[in-house]
Amino acid sequence: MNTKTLMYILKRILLAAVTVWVVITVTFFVMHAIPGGPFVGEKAVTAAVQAAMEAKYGLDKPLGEQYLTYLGDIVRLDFGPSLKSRGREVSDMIFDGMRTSFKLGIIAAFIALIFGVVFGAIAALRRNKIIDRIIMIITTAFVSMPSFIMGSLLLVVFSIKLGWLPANGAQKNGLILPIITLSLYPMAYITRLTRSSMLEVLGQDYIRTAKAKGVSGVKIIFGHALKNSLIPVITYFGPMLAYIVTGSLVVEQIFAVPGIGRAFVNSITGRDYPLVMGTTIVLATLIVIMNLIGDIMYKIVDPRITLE
Amino acid sequence: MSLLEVKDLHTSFFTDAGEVKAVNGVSFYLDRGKVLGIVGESGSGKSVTAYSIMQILAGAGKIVSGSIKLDGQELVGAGEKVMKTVRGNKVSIIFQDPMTSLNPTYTIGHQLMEAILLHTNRNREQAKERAIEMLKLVNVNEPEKRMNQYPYEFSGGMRQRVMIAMALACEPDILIADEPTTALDVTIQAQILDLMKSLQKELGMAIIMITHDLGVVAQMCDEVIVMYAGSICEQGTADEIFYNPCHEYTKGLLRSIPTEGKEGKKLEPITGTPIDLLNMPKGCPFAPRCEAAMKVCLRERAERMQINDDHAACCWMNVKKQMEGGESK
Amino acid sequence: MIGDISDMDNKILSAQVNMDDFIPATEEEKEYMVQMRPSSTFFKDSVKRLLKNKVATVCFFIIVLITLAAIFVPMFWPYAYDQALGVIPGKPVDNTFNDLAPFEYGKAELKRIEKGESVVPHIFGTDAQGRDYFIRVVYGTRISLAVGFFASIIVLIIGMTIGAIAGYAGGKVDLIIMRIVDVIYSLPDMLMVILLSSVLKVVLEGTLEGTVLSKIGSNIISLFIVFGVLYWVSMARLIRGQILSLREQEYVLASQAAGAKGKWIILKHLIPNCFSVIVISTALQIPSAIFTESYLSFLGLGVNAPMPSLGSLASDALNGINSYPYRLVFPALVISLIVLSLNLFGDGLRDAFDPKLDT
Amino acid sequence: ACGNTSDTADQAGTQNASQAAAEERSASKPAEEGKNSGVINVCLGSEPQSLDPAVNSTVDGASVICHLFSGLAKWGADANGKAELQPDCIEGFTEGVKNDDGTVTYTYKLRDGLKWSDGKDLTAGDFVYSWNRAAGTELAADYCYMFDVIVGYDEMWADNAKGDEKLKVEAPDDKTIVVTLKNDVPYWNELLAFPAYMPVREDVVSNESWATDPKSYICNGPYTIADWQHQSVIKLQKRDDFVDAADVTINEINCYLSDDNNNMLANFENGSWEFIDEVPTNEIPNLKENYPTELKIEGQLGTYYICWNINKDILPKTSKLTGAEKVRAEEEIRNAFALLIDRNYIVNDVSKKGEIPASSFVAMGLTDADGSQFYENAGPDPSYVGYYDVKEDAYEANWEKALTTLKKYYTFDESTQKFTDVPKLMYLYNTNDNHKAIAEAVQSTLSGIGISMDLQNQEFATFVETRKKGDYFVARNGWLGDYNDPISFLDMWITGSGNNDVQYGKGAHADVKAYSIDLTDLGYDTKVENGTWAETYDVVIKDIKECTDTKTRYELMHRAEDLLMSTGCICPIYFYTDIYMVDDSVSGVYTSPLGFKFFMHAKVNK
Amino acid sequence: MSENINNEKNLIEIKHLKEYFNVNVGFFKSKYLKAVDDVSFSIKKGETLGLVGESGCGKTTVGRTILNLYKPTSGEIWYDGKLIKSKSDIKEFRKKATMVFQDPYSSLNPRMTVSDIIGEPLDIHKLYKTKEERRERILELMSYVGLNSEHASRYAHEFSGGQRQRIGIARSLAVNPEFIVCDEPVSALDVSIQAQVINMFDELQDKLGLTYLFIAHDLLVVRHISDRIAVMYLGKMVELADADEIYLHPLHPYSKSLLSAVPIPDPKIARANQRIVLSGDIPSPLNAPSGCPFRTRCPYAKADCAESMPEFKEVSKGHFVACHHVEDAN
Ligand SMILES: Nc1ncnc2c1ncn2[C@@H]1O[C@H](COP(=O)(O)OP(=O)(O)OP(=O)(O)O)[C@@H](O)[C@H]1O
Ligand SMILES: Nc1ncnc2c1ncn2[C@@H]1O[C@H](COP(=O)(O)OP(=O)(O)OP(=O)(O)O)[C@@H](O)[C@H]1O
Ligand SMILES: [Mg+2]
Ligand SMILES: [Mg+2]
Repeated sequence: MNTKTLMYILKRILLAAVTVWVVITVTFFVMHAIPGGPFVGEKAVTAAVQAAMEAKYGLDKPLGEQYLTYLGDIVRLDFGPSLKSRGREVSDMIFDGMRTSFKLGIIAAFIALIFGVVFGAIAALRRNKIIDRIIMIITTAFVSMPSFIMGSLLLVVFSIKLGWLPANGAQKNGLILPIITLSLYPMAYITRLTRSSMLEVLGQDYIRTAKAKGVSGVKIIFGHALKNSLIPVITYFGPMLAYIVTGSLVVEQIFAVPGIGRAFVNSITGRDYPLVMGTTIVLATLIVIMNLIGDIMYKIVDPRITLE
Repeated sequence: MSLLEVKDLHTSFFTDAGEVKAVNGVSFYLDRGKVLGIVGESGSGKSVTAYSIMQILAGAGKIVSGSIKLDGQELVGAGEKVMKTVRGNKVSIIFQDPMTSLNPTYTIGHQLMEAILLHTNRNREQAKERAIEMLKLVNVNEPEKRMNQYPYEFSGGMRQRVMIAMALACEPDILIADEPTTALDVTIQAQILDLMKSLQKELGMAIIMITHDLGVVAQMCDEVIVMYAGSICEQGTADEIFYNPCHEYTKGLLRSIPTEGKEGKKLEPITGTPIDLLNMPKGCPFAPRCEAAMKVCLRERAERMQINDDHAACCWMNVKKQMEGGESK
Repeated sequence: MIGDISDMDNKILSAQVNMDDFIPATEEEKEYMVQMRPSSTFFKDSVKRLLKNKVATVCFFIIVLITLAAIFVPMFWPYAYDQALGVIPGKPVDNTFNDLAPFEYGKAELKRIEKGESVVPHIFGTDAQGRDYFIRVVYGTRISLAVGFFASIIVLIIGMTIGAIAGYAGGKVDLIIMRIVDVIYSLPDMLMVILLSSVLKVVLEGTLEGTVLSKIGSNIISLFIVFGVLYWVSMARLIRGQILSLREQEYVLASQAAGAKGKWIILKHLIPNCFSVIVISTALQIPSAIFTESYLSFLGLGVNAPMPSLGSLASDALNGINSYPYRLVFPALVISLIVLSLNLFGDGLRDAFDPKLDT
Repeated sequence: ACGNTSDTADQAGTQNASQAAAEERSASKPAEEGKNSGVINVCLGSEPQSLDPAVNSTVDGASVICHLFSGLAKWGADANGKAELQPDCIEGFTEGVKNDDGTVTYTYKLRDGLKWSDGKDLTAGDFVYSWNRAAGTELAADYCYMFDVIVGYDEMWADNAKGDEKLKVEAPDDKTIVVTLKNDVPYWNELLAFPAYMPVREDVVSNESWATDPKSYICNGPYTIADWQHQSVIKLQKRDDFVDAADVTINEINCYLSDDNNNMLANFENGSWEFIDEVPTNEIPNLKENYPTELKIEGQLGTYYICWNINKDILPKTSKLTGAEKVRAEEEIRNAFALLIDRNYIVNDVSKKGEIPASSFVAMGLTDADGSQFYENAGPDPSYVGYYDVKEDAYEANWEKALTTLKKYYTFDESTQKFTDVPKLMYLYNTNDNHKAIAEAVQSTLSGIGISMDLQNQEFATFVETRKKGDYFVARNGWLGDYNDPISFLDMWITGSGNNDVQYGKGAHADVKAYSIDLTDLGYDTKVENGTWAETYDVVIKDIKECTDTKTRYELMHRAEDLLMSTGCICPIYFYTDIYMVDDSVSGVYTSPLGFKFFMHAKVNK
Repeated sequence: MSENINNEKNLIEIKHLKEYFNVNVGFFKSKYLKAVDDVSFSIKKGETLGLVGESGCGKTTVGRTILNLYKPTSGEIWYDGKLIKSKSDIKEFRKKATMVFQDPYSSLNPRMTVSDIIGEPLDIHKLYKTKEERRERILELMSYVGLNSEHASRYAHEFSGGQRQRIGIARSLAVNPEFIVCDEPVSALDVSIQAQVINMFDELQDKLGLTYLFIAHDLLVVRHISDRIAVMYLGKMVELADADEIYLHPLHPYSKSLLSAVPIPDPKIARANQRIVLSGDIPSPLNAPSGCPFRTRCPYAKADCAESMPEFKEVSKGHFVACHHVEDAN
């Protein structure tokens, strides 16, 4: 990596920091603007308890002051304690959630990538043949099936009816079903993407050049066409990875996986302000970083791209 | 026996709209060490003829009939295995557009070495040496450094030279140059043509030079084929074609070039638009645009007629002339 | 070499040819030879090409069929979507209507059948409340199609406008818009939706009173607003990318040379040429809007019960997936059918409207 | 060392009895002959917000805590395997000693051999510390009000409190606890078994996050936390040095954490878990059929009800009624609406958990002065239970009655059999399948007679706030009691209460003078005619709280409920039940009236 | 230099035109790409000025900058004695000066009908009152360039390259311009079609009295159509003279090699022709050599060539050249 690229990355990180700051600000004020608070429940706590809690967590101060305090804490990487899970540090909770979601997401993303690219390449090669049709129909079905339906069906079939796999993420092999559920949509998407870009690449002049050199069919696909047709896949892969590793509420819920997605949603429904903020910051950071990584991968695959 | 014999080649594209007869009965021979020019307007089937020889037609394209013999070996229907040994090894091709014909995501070195590794017994080290040697041969400066660069870092002229280097790396018997200089400037074009000429002499290979620039043909070729709408309308040595054109299309082509002495005067273009290959008329395909078209031209295609030893054409005018002039030939 | 092509004998066809043939041909005769392809427009051509694409045509008809069914079936179907069949005013609720499997009947209906009356069957069964599930799916389809369609249009219009402006203007404008897009992308949408839903409810309820819009329901309108505020970003990104490359085309410059301004160029040149991308991503946008609706209804937006949407039917069916799997299967099937058809039709449309794609 | 032998013997006797009973059962059932595996996999819900006994406010958290801590009392199993209040750390329950000022003092002796899980001795001082901590402003726990029966609590929370106020609970020595209550509290022993009353050690809890990490989690109950994967699983390990370790039959409890009912059921059905605390509503009919012995339904101290916003007009626009007349009319209308609802249908076919149709607010399970059910004694008419007859066969009569009432105030179109001028109702509920289904059932019933009702759902926190602020017309509601005393259902409706969602005495209602109360027959001089809510209801509640005579106190509570129900703003639907599933291989799981689950004495036959 | 041009009226005058593109080459660092560097010339009414040079030397940029499609970095553009400066000037100017684009394929919007393409400038400048008037004007334009009315409703992809170029020309004629920048209008065409288009330019000039800036790299074509020819190299103008003069007596070494490199379609001449084959590639305009830009490939380059850019001076009447060593080269 040359200095130019390094400088580019620095610049992007700077921009990302600004983006994250804006996200923090907006989220902070929106969070306090929405109805409900951390200490409400079906049973109201007494006003005195509420006041005591608010004083304890500094929620009684003016919002502007709270915001500044929070910014100060964030700069020191102090995410504060959770308001709902008393005694737990937000950073620990995020770390716990991220660990699982990351594992899940990365595996699912790469399964999606590998299978998607392979299936896409096969479909492109056998264009309009029966295998292409089958792949396209299946992938379209996957793309059109939302994950909560997919996940539930998988749960019923493999866990209840067949009993092959556990239904709970905490058990042995418990992550297999969530990973499958998580990877199906991106896999189908990547398959379609790969197929169409592969078809386009196969029509390019340089493929003809390779053929004229005497390179054989398979080698053309994997040696020449693949790398070029991966470019749109990579544009998709960066943000997709960001989304998938930041946790999918649906999948985590259905399979009881202790991921960040669930924690995040619970934090919002429970108005656990520090956790909402912490997770938002981490997720936003991840998204911008993943986008950046996507752009860098872009550069690796396509040397023509100048990062500017 | 000639190095390459193409006999009555028919190639079509089967599209949704119908069969596009891109090549329609093309025959010619090519001997070692000769330069054969193929001219004709855009869409007349020059490239498709070349691609048919190498069998690298786009998806919908197929050789319908005819025979292509290379060194006596029949290529039509020979299968991929045979073709793999032919392509890049015995027959190489340089494409029209150097900008898009190199894979943008691989280094020049990688692409050069690929052909060498494929067709020779060299190991990577040797292949690299050979590639550098080839780059030197085509006057690319600092070849070692260039090996690791990507096509986008090269200028058009340099890319075309890389294409030539690639084509020549395995010392093919035949080099097909499909409009190798159309995308380039005249001064660069001159460099490239010079280079090709000298390499051809050095290596003794045959060249098929496809172009629609008659100037290039005049400069480079021994023999010339003039194509129109998928078939050959005239064939002969360069001198014969230029000084004694015997087909109305060739004549029109030569007339429409702005040359010295025509300044201020109107050019004489060939009027009309090219024929639609999907609806080929029965008669001579050029007839609708031909000033001298006769009744028979509309009805029937003229057979090939030998004008002299070095010259043949398919034009009823020649028949007419012959009939009028009797033995004047 | 040319001379010695031995096997290409040069017959001279003097026998068959007479001198009359060598009279110059007239212009008309020449003209006659040139058969121009019949004049047709780009649009007609495209439609022709589209009709040739069997898959796309079939899909188109499926979509039309589903849409028509969603519109017209409720008009003659004897059951209403919110009619709990067991409820008879003044009588305890008849629970035999609940949880019927497809083609089963409630007790009262069985009696009527015994008496020889004909009863329209519950072809999808009934739900836990004793409501005819078929009509609920039909209604859900209607709502979901409407939501999917309008939400996509809103997303399309906003995303397209902003994306086009960013892409065309470039520079600082682009930078700022894209940063806004980044921010919206990373904001927790759940939080935003909760805020919007509580704000919009208050604002809309007052202003809609008495207008036509109040009929549609403030919830659905705020749903559309949420789409307009939050979900346009990916469309904007996509369009921007397209416009960035399209604006380098020479015809844009040509238009500029003729004195055209930005708006003209965007509307006349750039957007029409993003067509294929727009079609494809809109086809994908519709299902995602359908599901976003069901997710939003969880947060208090979306359609109000008992009005169903396909998304809410599907998510309700999860509670009971073991006992009544078909309650998930029917709406899921309709969704998949719609999405599948839209996708394949979108593919066909793109191909048909791409003049360069000729094979 | 200093223990009351007879008490201990008593306890041993009970144990023997229950053991014998268990043996008897196992003998009769050959399937249970196999050995107890000692490991049970359960799912009580999602991750508890806290396992600090003072802080926890959830039922599932409390269940876990009950396995980790021993309080002065506990919910043990009686001979039939039912929950029963038993002394735990103390040698036995004692009678309180009445003081002159009406306060009551209890003295308890701790048993021998009580140890913390790190081996240190448990002392009476630990209890003193923990109770003060749990009640105090410093911690500000949700359940701090559980200590308001103890003298000193009010001072702690007074506006001018200095922060060093203490409860009147003392430890004269390491084994003795002396506590003084404001008055005689019937449910005192129950409180002693409540998690908030369980001991924690000062040095342990000085680390704020002590209750989140197994390493710092020091407890005194039968189990310790062996492993805690947050959001995933909590593994409890039996403590061998626990004083009653011999009674503990399960060595390992794996508490899986899931918040998805389908997921729980899936794990139950495929045999991974032996106990789940929740099931998807729509599966219940089939589960009842397929798992008749495994699906269990228990009573719970709670009422599901619909509440009206008392400040919303429900009379037609044309109505000219004002003042008390208007209030009367509205009360009549609301009560008529309550009669329209088919509660048996809702219970049997909508929520399906075996709930009991309710016609009064104070929940089933709360006892009256004489030990009978409070709800059975409620209402004006002894021929039926509660304020209206909710038996299945009374429905049609109810309907007619309601219709007659409604026709008094609204226009009824005889041809369509529909009301034409009932204002549009807006029914607010929070997103949840069951709430939605009930709302839909109510809606379709009403629409049959032309009353249109819009359903509006909101996400939970928004919903709670909206309801609390009174931004609604009709809303679903529910209340779970924390101990067996009707007051916990009644004091929430006083004007100043945070749970007063109906808005009694708030807003416009503050000045409405329409309520009457006459307590002179009970020896009070309270007699108000057409007073405000504050002048009537608030006064009754105050009287109840100060009342030391049990019988009068309960009578007062019935009066309060009468007043409450007369407004018609509270429309009870059903009394909650607790539904859960236990695998057939497991025996000996029981549940407390508050829904806490106990596994320590169970046997798993796998 | 305007005083050097004949006293006939100059329609357009370019003075010291510079067009620098800002190109990013790193973080915070951007470089100027001098696409056009100090170019001055003028065109008389009714005259055709040919502009030749290698690819990337800035021909297109000159053409576009004249039409204000790029904002000039510096320099002045005078049209009909008026300096073009303000926005309203530009708007008026665009009705008088139009452009024909290099690539007949990409310069026509694939999703517009021919009549819409041709009618676009009319629409933009609102040059008609009724729909009918617009239609008639479009048909008139189409007949100018030899397209018939039935083509009007077709789309560009249905036409051959020559026909497309005609559409482009018709579009440029729509506003009744006086001056047209023809940016390599025939480079993408076949010789036989090329001749048709060139003839058309000739005819239109005769008929409408148009003035052309004719950009090309094919010297044969340029010579055929131009009255005067300017030669550019790397953003600078190196030679300017009458067409015949430059063809017969090129002075600048670059012009010479350019002329000699043109392949002559006559085998005998071609074989006999002594071409001046230049070595090396065209330097990148981002790193243009110091001094005379051509020195890196120039056979006559001397030390002083690296030091200063030679002055663009008139060596004989109407013949300008920028070379330190004109004498050596000849
Ligand atoms: N893939 C294809 N599908 C359908 N038709 C094709 C295809 N490739 C070429 N053709 C048709 O075949 C004919 C001959 O094309 P070819 O490329 O050989 O022309 P050419 O003489 O090389 O022209 P140019 O000078 O423009 O390169 C053309 O009319 C073209 O339309
Ligand atoms: N918009 C632009 N931004 C940056 N550089 C540009 C831009 N347009 C042109 N250039 C650069 O300016 C130089 C001159 O380009 P120009 O298009 O004027 O050349 P040209 O002589 O017309 O070439 P051709 O014969 O290939 O059309 C080139 O190096 C080109 O890369
Ligand atoms: Mg070609
Ligand atoms: Mg140019």
